[in-house]
This record gives sequence, structure tokens and C-alpha cells, in this order.
Amino acid sequence: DDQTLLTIETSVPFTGHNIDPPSRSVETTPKELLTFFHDMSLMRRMEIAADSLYKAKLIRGFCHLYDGQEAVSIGMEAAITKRDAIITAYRDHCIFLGRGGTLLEAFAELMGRRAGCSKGKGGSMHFYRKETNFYGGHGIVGAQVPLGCGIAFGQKYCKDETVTFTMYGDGAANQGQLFEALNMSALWDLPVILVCENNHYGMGTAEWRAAKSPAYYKRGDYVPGLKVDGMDVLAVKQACKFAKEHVLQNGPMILEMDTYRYHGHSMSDPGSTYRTRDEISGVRQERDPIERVRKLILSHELSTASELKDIEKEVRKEVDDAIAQAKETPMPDPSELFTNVYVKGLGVEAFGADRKELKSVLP
Amino acid sequence: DDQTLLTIETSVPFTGHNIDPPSRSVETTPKELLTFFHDMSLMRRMEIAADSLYKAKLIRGFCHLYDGQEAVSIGMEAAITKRDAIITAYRDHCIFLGRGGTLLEAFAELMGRRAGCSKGKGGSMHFYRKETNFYGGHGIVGAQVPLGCGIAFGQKYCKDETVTFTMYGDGAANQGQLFEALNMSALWDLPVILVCENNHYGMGTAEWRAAKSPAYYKRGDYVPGLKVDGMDVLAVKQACKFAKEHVLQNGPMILEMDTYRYHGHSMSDPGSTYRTRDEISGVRQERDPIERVRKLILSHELSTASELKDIEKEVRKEVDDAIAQAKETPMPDPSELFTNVYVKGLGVEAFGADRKELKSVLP
Amino acid sequence: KEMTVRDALNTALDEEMSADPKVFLMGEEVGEYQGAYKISKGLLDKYGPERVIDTPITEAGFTGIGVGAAYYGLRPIVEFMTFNFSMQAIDHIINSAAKSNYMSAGQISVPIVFRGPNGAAAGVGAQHSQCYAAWYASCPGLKVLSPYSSEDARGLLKAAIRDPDPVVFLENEILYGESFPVSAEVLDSSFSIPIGKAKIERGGKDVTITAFSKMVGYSLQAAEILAKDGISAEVINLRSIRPLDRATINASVRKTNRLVTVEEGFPQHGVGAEICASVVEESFEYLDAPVERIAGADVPMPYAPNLERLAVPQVEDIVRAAKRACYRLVPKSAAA
Amino acid sequence: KEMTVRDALNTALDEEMSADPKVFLMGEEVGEYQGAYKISKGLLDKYGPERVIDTPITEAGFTGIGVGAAYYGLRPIVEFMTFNFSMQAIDHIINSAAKSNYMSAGQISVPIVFRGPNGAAAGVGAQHSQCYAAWYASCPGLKVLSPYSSEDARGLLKAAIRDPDPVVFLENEILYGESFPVSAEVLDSSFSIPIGKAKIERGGKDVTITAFSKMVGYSLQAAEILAKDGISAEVINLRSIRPLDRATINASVRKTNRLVTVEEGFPQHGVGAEICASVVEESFEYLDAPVERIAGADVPMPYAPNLERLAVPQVEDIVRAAKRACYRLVPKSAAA
Ligand SMILES: Cc1ncc(C[n+]2csc(CCOP(=O)(O)OP(=O)(O)O)c2C)c(N)n1
Ligand SMILES: Cc1ncc(C[n+]2csc(CCOP(=O)(O)OP(=O)(O)O)c2C)c(N)n1
Ligand SMILES: [Mg+2]
Ligand SMILES: [Mg+2]
Repeated sequence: DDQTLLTIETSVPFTGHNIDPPSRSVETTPKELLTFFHDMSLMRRMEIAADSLYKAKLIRGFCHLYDGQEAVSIGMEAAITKRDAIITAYRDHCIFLGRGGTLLEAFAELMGRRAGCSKGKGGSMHFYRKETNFYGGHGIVGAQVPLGCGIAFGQKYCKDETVTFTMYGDGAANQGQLFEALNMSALWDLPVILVCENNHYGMGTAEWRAAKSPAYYKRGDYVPGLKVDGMDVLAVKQACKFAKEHVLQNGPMILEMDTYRYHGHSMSDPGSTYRTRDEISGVRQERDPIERVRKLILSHELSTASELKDIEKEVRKEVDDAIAQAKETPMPDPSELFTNVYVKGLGVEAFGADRKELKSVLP
Repeated sequence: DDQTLLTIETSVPFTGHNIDPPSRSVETTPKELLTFFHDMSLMRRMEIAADSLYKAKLIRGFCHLYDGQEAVSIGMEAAITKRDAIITAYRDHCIFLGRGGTLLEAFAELMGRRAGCSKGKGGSMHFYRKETNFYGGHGIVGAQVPLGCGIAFGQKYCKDETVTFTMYGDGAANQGQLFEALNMSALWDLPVILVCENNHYGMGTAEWRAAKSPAYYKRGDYVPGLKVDGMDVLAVKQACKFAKEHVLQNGPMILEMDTYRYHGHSMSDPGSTYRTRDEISGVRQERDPIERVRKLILSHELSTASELKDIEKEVRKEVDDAIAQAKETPMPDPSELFTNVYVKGLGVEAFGADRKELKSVLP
Repeated sequence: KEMTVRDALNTALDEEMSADPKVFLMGEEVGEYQGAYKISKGLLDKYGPERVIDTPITEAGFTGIGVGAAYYGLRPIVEFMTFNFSMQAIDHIINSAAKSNYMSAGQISVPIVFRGPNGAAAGVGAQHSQCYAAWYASCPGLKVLSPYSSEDARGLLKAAIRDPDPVVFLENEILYGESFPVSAEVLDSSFSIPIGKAKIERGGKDVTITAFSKMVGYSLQAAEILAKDGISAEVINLRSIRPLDRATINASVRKTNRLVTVEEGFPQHGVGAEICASVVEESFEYLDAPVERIAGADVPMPYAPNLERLAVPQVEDIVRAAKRACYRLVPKSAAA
Repeated sequence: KEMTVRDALNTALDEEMSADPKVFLMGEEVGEYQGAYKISKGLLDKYGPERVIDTPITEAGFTGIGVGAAYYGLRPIVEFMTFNFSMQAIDHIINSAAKSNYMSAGQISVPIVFRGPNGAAAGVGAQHSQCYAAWYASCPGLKVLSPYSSEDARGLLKAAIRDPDPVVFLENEILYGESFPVSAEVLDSSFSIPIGKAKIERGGKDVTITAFSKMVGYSLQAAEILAKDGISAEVINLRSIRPLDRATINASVRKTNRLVTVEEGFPQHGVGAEICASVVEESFEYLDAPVERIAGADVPMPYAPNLERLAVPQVEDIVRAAKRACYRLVPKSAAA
């Protein structure tokens, strides 16, 4: 039966700071594991396709891929509801998908089309999905941390009994505004979880070269933290569930997710100058989040190897179809240049590059 | 004899973080104690006179007084040389004096005169004395901390074997840029001492309302720290000596000085709405840094009560004379409006408010 | 009836907080201390610590938190003790607040007000005296207001709080204590002033003087003096720097054919430069004289009173510039 | 001989570091990664980790450290990966660097260079595309340079590093890969370009076009096209935004009697507005037509390529504006 309860040990124990860590035994179901497998495979495939589209010059500018880190998004979503909020940095495609965004909206945005989740105006770094409390998609390293604490402030102010997950990298973890926001969150008991996705590099800088203390789960010093195997979707789920309960009662908490990005930092980075190919393939072989779930499914005989291959084929088709569809969608209408500058444009004129040629009255 | 070695216990033990604290036994001499008494009395008197001058409208704008905190400056100076550097915030009059600045330069600056240490262009918050490595006098809370780390960077770069003391308040201790600068200082082993003058209030906000963890000596988490009785000049001296040696070998350290300001935050603050008069008079009676030294001198019979009174009288006269002199000095020449904008003005024009009436070629 | 600008701001805050539970105030010393300049006096008592929030001295952090709360749908008012300190948080004002509605194609609106004293006070030196009007008003996505009188202060602050977009609200410390007459209409809790419209404070026909904040008062004084010399000056109180009321300015210049711009900020790339460009673009053929620009001196603010006086516009500078514009004075080029 | 702007910057850094041991480079990824845009390629190997310093992603902190090192007498070069991130550190650039020499009456000089790519690249969206020329250049105490060609890049960067004052050095990502001819003089290690002087890139008599950075290239292209229509355009490469070479600009306009300003930044309070004001102030009677202003659109930068193209000046915008200035075209007012 799909809903049988399974109890599975996390790969490694949680390490706690100022807090007793949760149990390593995680409850799941066959259905959940198969969904994890499907959803992570879909994310993986989406990012690999984005890589190709970039090389084909259908995507421009910066493009930061998430493959390798899928378990963080998927495990987190499994622990919370869409009423809880998420905010992240520029590595946002899969977070958007995890929040219920569609492949079409994602690819259309990447190609700058009207059908994109930001109508083509945001681009790779600026995905949002307000209806399921996904607040972006931010390009300035570290800025999303206080923003996320502010969303949690709103949740508490409105007595909504929901929480915010604010995600940032190991590089961002050194940003001063993080310490400022954490202090206020702790003073005001905000229901916020700081999720440090430690993929061990900020662009080309290894964590130890950027941080005197790369124990990011201890970053708040006085704030409780947990170190989590971010390649183990069940560990992530367990930690996020634990954290959500904790922060609703006690104010902020930090989750450091030990994870890895397979691609370079962005498309201009081959990703192989500051780390060895061996390191990358070692992680792929030993810690890959999708392979871990595949092994669990097979060892518990919840599905067969060939059924899983079928899922992967299907996922590939979903992605290809979405891309084909996205390619057919139109560019934004030129008039969109002047929309959304303001909610309330006050009827004033805004100007194009040649103000005597191109102007518009803001609605 | 003036130079007899005396050994005196500090009032309270040091508390260490990530480090074994130094001994409570501090060596001093009769001469040093008498100098401490004189210098702290002079600072005290200078600040009280500044208060009067402000009320007489001879000083304008912001004016932050240091009375109560004198032991920090004096103890620090006793432990270091003028080749070591100091940088502080806007509460800078006495730090300037401690670095060898004169009363005349101080009062003339406060009155906006040409004879001021910044030729009247800086004002109360912007005193400097580069010749003895005093780098100001900064008005933006927290900004002086990275600046001080940068000076230490310079000392290390030049292999000067000197250190920098960068001073900030308990309010400033929450600033993100402090954490950023501390991380880099630790990564790069900079010879910098972060001196948190914890006077327990940032303007009107008690420390615990602004900081989830008001243990400022632990602020760096991974950086060693020491909590010091900042009202005990000998404790300050001991801590600064200890810290200087430490940071030359090992990189940064934090000294939290437990101190107190008697005046309000600045002249517009009566200083009595957010704290009780009892609290203030309690500190005055039990912890005053000058009275502590007076008692030491008397109990060790290094001088008589009336000799100390004479010193105080003399100090009062020094201050009155300096004020009288400062009042006689001229305002800056109007042409100073345009000097020092650049070191190298490139011969371009700079403009006054009416650019067709007032302009100048920058030298 | 008279009211100080301080009370105008205070009552506007009070009324808007009372009208909309989503409005809250945060900043340094806004609560127990009653505001560094007492603008928020009484609000903590009335609305409690959930809605009047004392923050640590961490501008980047609390501004980010304010903007995040606005994303969520609250209506934060973020006080900067002075706008000089907003530089520590400017990335959030520009990148997190001003651009979000656009980048998200309308999903993430940011109904927030950033307010506090801006520009030169008296004797506070170079780091505490900068005017940020030109910087913020250069940025699409922001609205930038700068009140002069108590009427402005009440009406514009109420409009800013009700507005769904991020508003930078630039006050002036020296004006806080000044009293202005206020009508019953202004005192009504429903009162507000439309954003983006300038006010003609004094009609005139010979020369147009544009100004905002404290400089409106100086310009009105200058107009008095000019009147004695037979020059009729029209004084425009800009009120809004972004959107800039180009229509009102150009209409006035088309009538007077002469323009003097006045501001306290640095001249280069300032508000005066923009106004000059706007008039040259739209009303070139109406201009009978070079546009005259009065602005803060092109130097950091000095402390000494005699230098400080030279560094900010004085009434006589405005008078002189207006006379030049009317060809009643030839420019002299004195060196300092 | 040809050289890319990237190599021009790289060799300038290399030569100045070799000439003065007090010069060092710090920033994100400047060392082991060889620079996010490879401007610092090879420098770590050559000068070692004491002088080529990889920093964490903490702009406020490392900028403050850089400024402090300059107080001490070193000559730091602080690289921002892009100038958008300088907003996190802008308080140090303005309050700690620009104002210190003045506030200390000359005691604390700040010989530092802040450099990195500025303004719009391609497809990087609203948070990564802002031009900071107008903001920084409004601030006395700073010098603000913006090179166009490889000659500019070499000569101005060397001048900036040798200059005793804080210099903001605004590069352009898209120009990094462009090649320009360079003379033997330019390649000489003693080469430098005086700060504050504009360069007439192309002489002309009918209309003056001012531009900086990438827009100089666009303006030169526009001048080619205009030439075919019999309009002789003079193209001024500003090189320095502060000090602004008002003399060269005004002399040119006094000759051509017409002016088009071009920039990629936001229009309001922009460089164009200042140039317009300067010409109106100094050469009003020489102007035969309204000053034309071409600038970035007054919106945050959109991502979609068709919108992005509308948001930044194109060669045809410059051509059109120049023709209008020459009364060879009547303005149309199309709505988007
Ligand atoms: C304030 C700021 N500085 C620099 C950058 C350029 N930048 C973008 S991503 C990045 C590395 C961030 O690393 P990390 O936080 O570990 O996140 P990851 O990319 O590994 O997910 C840098 C330096 C930026 N966007 N914002
Ligand atoms: C960035 C910034 N924010 C706010 C202020 C206004 N301000 C000046 S001093 C001060 C209080 C600082 O308290 P603390 O750091 O404890 O130092 P103390 O005055 O007690 O010596 C504040 C809020 C400022 N100068 N700079
Ligand atoms: Mg990382
Ligand atoms: Mg304090």
C-alpha cells in the first residue's frame, strides 16, 4: 500500500548547537519516496535542459543551476505547507518548482517570454510565486535573509501561525546583514528558519577561505542550530519539521544543509578550476540525493529499477514538452516596458531612452 | 620613590572567552598612579567644561561627552605606544587628549576655530591626530570597526609590529559590518583589538533591548575575548597589554570594557528618562574611575588628600586657560571652505551656493 | 490655527496607525525614547510594542526586515534617525524595495515608507548633513516626497502611508519646530495631498523659483525681498521630487520666462540640474535668461559656523540669482 | 597594435603594482579565480596573496578595511564584482573615504581606487544593471572616472592608482572584450591620462554629442551615420564625470550650438541633466536648439531581450536626437 508507514534512519546524525537534535528515524511512505524520486528527477532534468538552452543562447545573462541540491527544496516542502513562506537567492528555479510553479512558467521566464512567471521581466534570478508564498529570487548576496525575517515578522504580526524559510549560501553566511537580522529575529522571537545551503563554495571560493568558522549552524552563536545532511531528503524533511515547530514557539533557528552543486557557480564558470573533478564525481557517486532515494526504493522493493527508469523517461518528456511549448510563446509586448514600475503610477509620464520618441503614461 | 613597583589586584577578575585571562595582579608605580589621577581628572574637567560651553551656545551640533569612561582611554594608553593606532566613534574628545592632543586644539575645534585639531572643519565628532596614529572621530555607528581593521591591515602589510585599537559602543556591537570585519581580521590574522566600550546604553536603548546576547566579548564567537572592568584603569591597562601581545601573534581579539557614561548620550539627551538617577549615582559612588585611583593613592600613602585636591585645582585652571585661549582664536578663513576637498584638486573649479558668485580653483 | 511640522508628522502617523492596523513604525529610539526628534511621541503608549518597534542600530537589517514585512502585506514605516544612515540600508531601498514590483511583474508590491530627517541640520558636520533627494529620486520604482510646511507634512505623509509603492519621505530637522497655519481641512483625518503635484506657494510673473523642504521658506523670503525691488517671483514648492511635476514647473516658466532652482544638496546631478534639463527640453523657446542654480556648495559640510553658512544657500543667494535671471544684476566671479 | 580593454586594465594593474609596493588589490574572486571577469588574471601568481587578496562576500566590511588601509598610507584597489554591490559599502565610499580629508583638514588622505563593472551588461536584470556614475559623481571628495577605450582604461586606471584621493573607477562589462588600437606611448609603463579632462573623439561642427563608457562607441557610430546625412557631429568622451570637464563641453557647444547628451543610467538627476545645466549656465546664448537627452529608460532593467533593448540607448536614438537638435526632424510623441 502507498501509505504504509516506513521508518528510515538518516545517513548521518544531526549535529545540534544550543539544542538537542531530532531523532535520526524519519517516517515516510512509499508514495512519498516515489514522489521525491519524481520531483527531484524533474528538477535535475530541468536544470540540465537549462544548461543546454543557455549554450544555445536561448537563455541569457546569469543562470545559476541547482542540480545536486534538489533534496533541500524537496525535503523542505515535504515538511511544510504552502502557507509557510520561502525566500531564496538567485539559484531559484527549483525552489520555484517546489512551490508549485510549472516547467512552462520557468522555461518561458528563462527565455524572456510573456508566459514566464515574471512575464519575462525578471529572468533567471527573479522567479516568484506569491500565491504559494514564494517571495523570490534575489540577486544581491545576503539581502534575502533580512527580507525573509521580515516576512516572518509579518506572519507573527498577523498571528498566522506560519513560518518562513530564508535560504542562503555558505558565501552569503558571512554577510553582516545576516547577523543583524538574526539578532532582531531572536529579540522579537520571529518564526524564521535560516537555511544555509552549504555547497562549500561561494562562486570560486572554498568555504574555509571565506569563513574563519565554517560551522554555519553556529553562526548565530546564541541562536540554536542544526547541521543536516542536505543530500538526504529525509534528513532535510525531519530537520525542517523540527525547525518549524521550534521557531513557532521559540524564535529563530539555523539549519545548515551540507550539500553540493554539480554545475559551476553560473554558466560562465566551468566549475573545475577551484575543485577537482574527483571531488565532484565522488559526491555524485556517494551522496547523490536522487540515487539515495532510488536505492531506498529498490531496497524496500517499493518499485522496480525499470519502473524508475520509466519515471525518468517521463520526466524527460515533461521537460522537453515544456521547452517546446515555451519556445512557442510570444515575447512580452513592448508596452510592458512601462508596466509594474509602480502599483499606482499616478498618471505620470515615464520615458524611454529617447524621451521625445518613447514615453508612456503610467497607469 | 616614584618608580617603586607596586602590585595591585584588579577589582574583579577578567572573564575570558576562548582564552585564558591574564592575572589580576597589575604592576604600577606611584608615578603612574599620579599621572592617571591627573590625566583622568583633566579629561573629566574638559568634558564638564564642554557641557557648559554647549549650554552657552559656544559649541553647536552634536556633542558626546566621555566623563565616566576615562579609565578606558587612560588604561589603554598606559599599555601601548603612540606607534600603535586608535580609532573611535564620535565620543572622541578624550581619546584625542589621550593620544597627546592639547586642550586648546580640542576646545578650538569644538568652537569651530582655526586653531582646532581639524581647523574647525570637523567639529566634535571628527577629531584626529595622525602624528600619533589617532584616526578619528567617526560619526557613523560601527563604521570605524572595519576602518580600524584596515589600519591593522596596513600595520601588518608594512610589518610594523604595531597594533590597532578600534573602539565602539554596545549599540554599535550589533552592526553587521563588525562581524564582516572580524571574520576577515581573523582569516588574515590582523593585529587588531576590538574594544567594545559597553556603557550599557546605545543612546536611550539598554543593551538587553538591542542585543539578544549582550556578552559583547563573545561577539566574534570564534574570536577570543576578554571582559574587563572598564572603570578600573589598572584592569584596562593589564587587558590592553595582554591583548596587544596576543594579537601580534594570533590575530584579533575583543575586549569588552564594562563602563558607564555619566552624561546623556549627547547634549540633547538629559540621560535620565531611560535610566534612574539612582543607577547613575550608584556608579558614581561605587565605581568611579578617578575615585578608585584616589583611594589607591591615599591607601598606599603616595600622596595626601590635599595634594590631590591641588592637582584637581591645577587641572581646572589648565582647562579654564585653554578655553580662554580658544575663545581668542579666529574663525577659519572663508577660503578654507574650498581647501582639503582633495589632496590634489587638479585645478578644477568648485562652487559655493551661488556658483556665479562664489567659486574657487582647487589647489 | 497653527501647528508645528513635528506635530503634523506625529498626528499623521497617529491617524494612519489608527486607521489601518497593518501600519506599524520601526526604527531606532522610536518607542521608549519617543523618537530621537520626538516625532513618534506617544505612539508607543497608544499602539504598544507590537506596532512601535525599537530596533538595534542595524539599518541594513531592520530595513530589510521592513521591506520583507511589506512583501507580506504589512505597511511598515521605517524611520531613519537621519537619512545619512540610510546609506547602510540603501541596497534594500533600491534593490529590494524599488525594483521588486517590476521584477515580479506585479506580484510583489512593496507598500513601505522610509522617513526621517534629510540634509543639513546645524553644526553636525560632513557625515550628518547630506541631502539624498537626488539619489533616491533618480530611481524608478520609488516615490520621493519632501514636505515644507505642516500642511505638506500631514498631507504627504498620509498619502505616503496609504500609497501601495515604496516612498522615501525626506523631512528636515530644522523645520520640525516651525509652526505653520493649518486649515480645518488639513486637520481632518481624511486629509491627504496627491503625490506628484507641486504647489505654487506664491504666484508671480517675472521669475520662477523652484524649491523643496526648508528652501521653500527661504525662497518665499527671497520673493518678499524681490517684490520690494519690483520683481514678482513665483515660488513653486515641489513637494514631490519623484514623480517630478514637470507640467507645473514648465507652465510657470512659460509664463515667467525665467527660472531659479534652489536646493540644499550637492549641485552636480542635483534636483536643479534635472529641472533645468526638463525646462530646456520642454520650454526652451520660452526661456529668456540662463537658468540659475542655487545649491549646497560643492564641498563636504564644514563644522565652523562661518564656513557652514557659506556652504548652504542663503536668502540673499536666491535674491541675487533671481535678479541675474531678470537681468537686473551682472554676474560677478569672485573667488573665495 | 590592438589591445582589449581587459588587457589594458590588467596591464595597468600589473605595472602600478610593480611600480609601488604599497599598491594592492582586494575583492571577491580577484585572486585564485583570476577575477570574475578575469581583469586580475596572473596577478596572484606574480604578487602573491599578501597583495592580491580574495575576500569573503562582505562588501561593507572589506571596503571599510580597504579605506582603513588607505588611511594608514597604503594604496588599495578595491574591486567590486559589479558596482551594484557597492551599495552595500556606499557609506564607506562616501562617509569614510570621500569626506575624511576635508573633515580632518588634510590629515587623513585616502588614496584608494574603487573599481569594477558598472551599468548594464546583457540580460542580467534589474538588480545587476544600474549605473552609479551620477550618484558617485555628485559627491565632493570623490573623483569619478569612466573609460571607454583601451587607451582610456590604461591611462585612467594608472592615473587613478597614482592619485592621492579616492577614485571611483567605472568599467563596463561589455567593453572588456573589445579591442582598440593602442600606440607605443599608451603601452609605455609611464603612460597616464590627466584626470578631469575630456577627449574629443571625433571633431565636428554641427552638433556636440557627450558620452562616456560604452556610449562613446555608440555615439561614434551615430556620428558616422549622421555624416552620411551631412551632419558633422563632434563626439566628446567625458572620461571623467567628476571633475567634469565643463570647459571642453562648453567650448564645443559654443562652436556647434547644439548638444545631445548620452548615458546608459537613469535619466533623472543624471549626467546629461548636469551637462545640460552646465551649458545653460555658461553658454546659454550659444544654444540654437533644446538640449537633447538620451539615457536609460526610466524603468528598472527588464530581462526580456526585446524590452531590454528598449530600456537602453541605441545608436538610432542618438542619431534621431542629433537630427532633432539640427532641426532635421520634428519630435514625434509616440506612446509605447
Ligand atoms: C552583495 C553581492 N556581492 C557579490 C555578488 C556576486 N555573487 C553572486 S553569487 C556569489 C557567490 C555566492 O556564494 P554562496 O552564498 O555560497 O551561494 P551559492 O552560489 O553557492 O549558492 C557572488 C560572489 C552578489 N550577487 N551580491
Ligand atoms: C549608522 C548610524 N545609525 C544611527 C546613528 C545615530 N546614533 C549616533 S550614536 C548612537 C548610539 C550608539 O550607541 P553605542 O554604540 O552604545 O555608543 P555610545 O554612544 O554609548 O558610546 C546612535 C543611534 C549613527 N550615528 N549611525
Ligand atoms: Mg555556496
Ligand atoms: Mg553605549
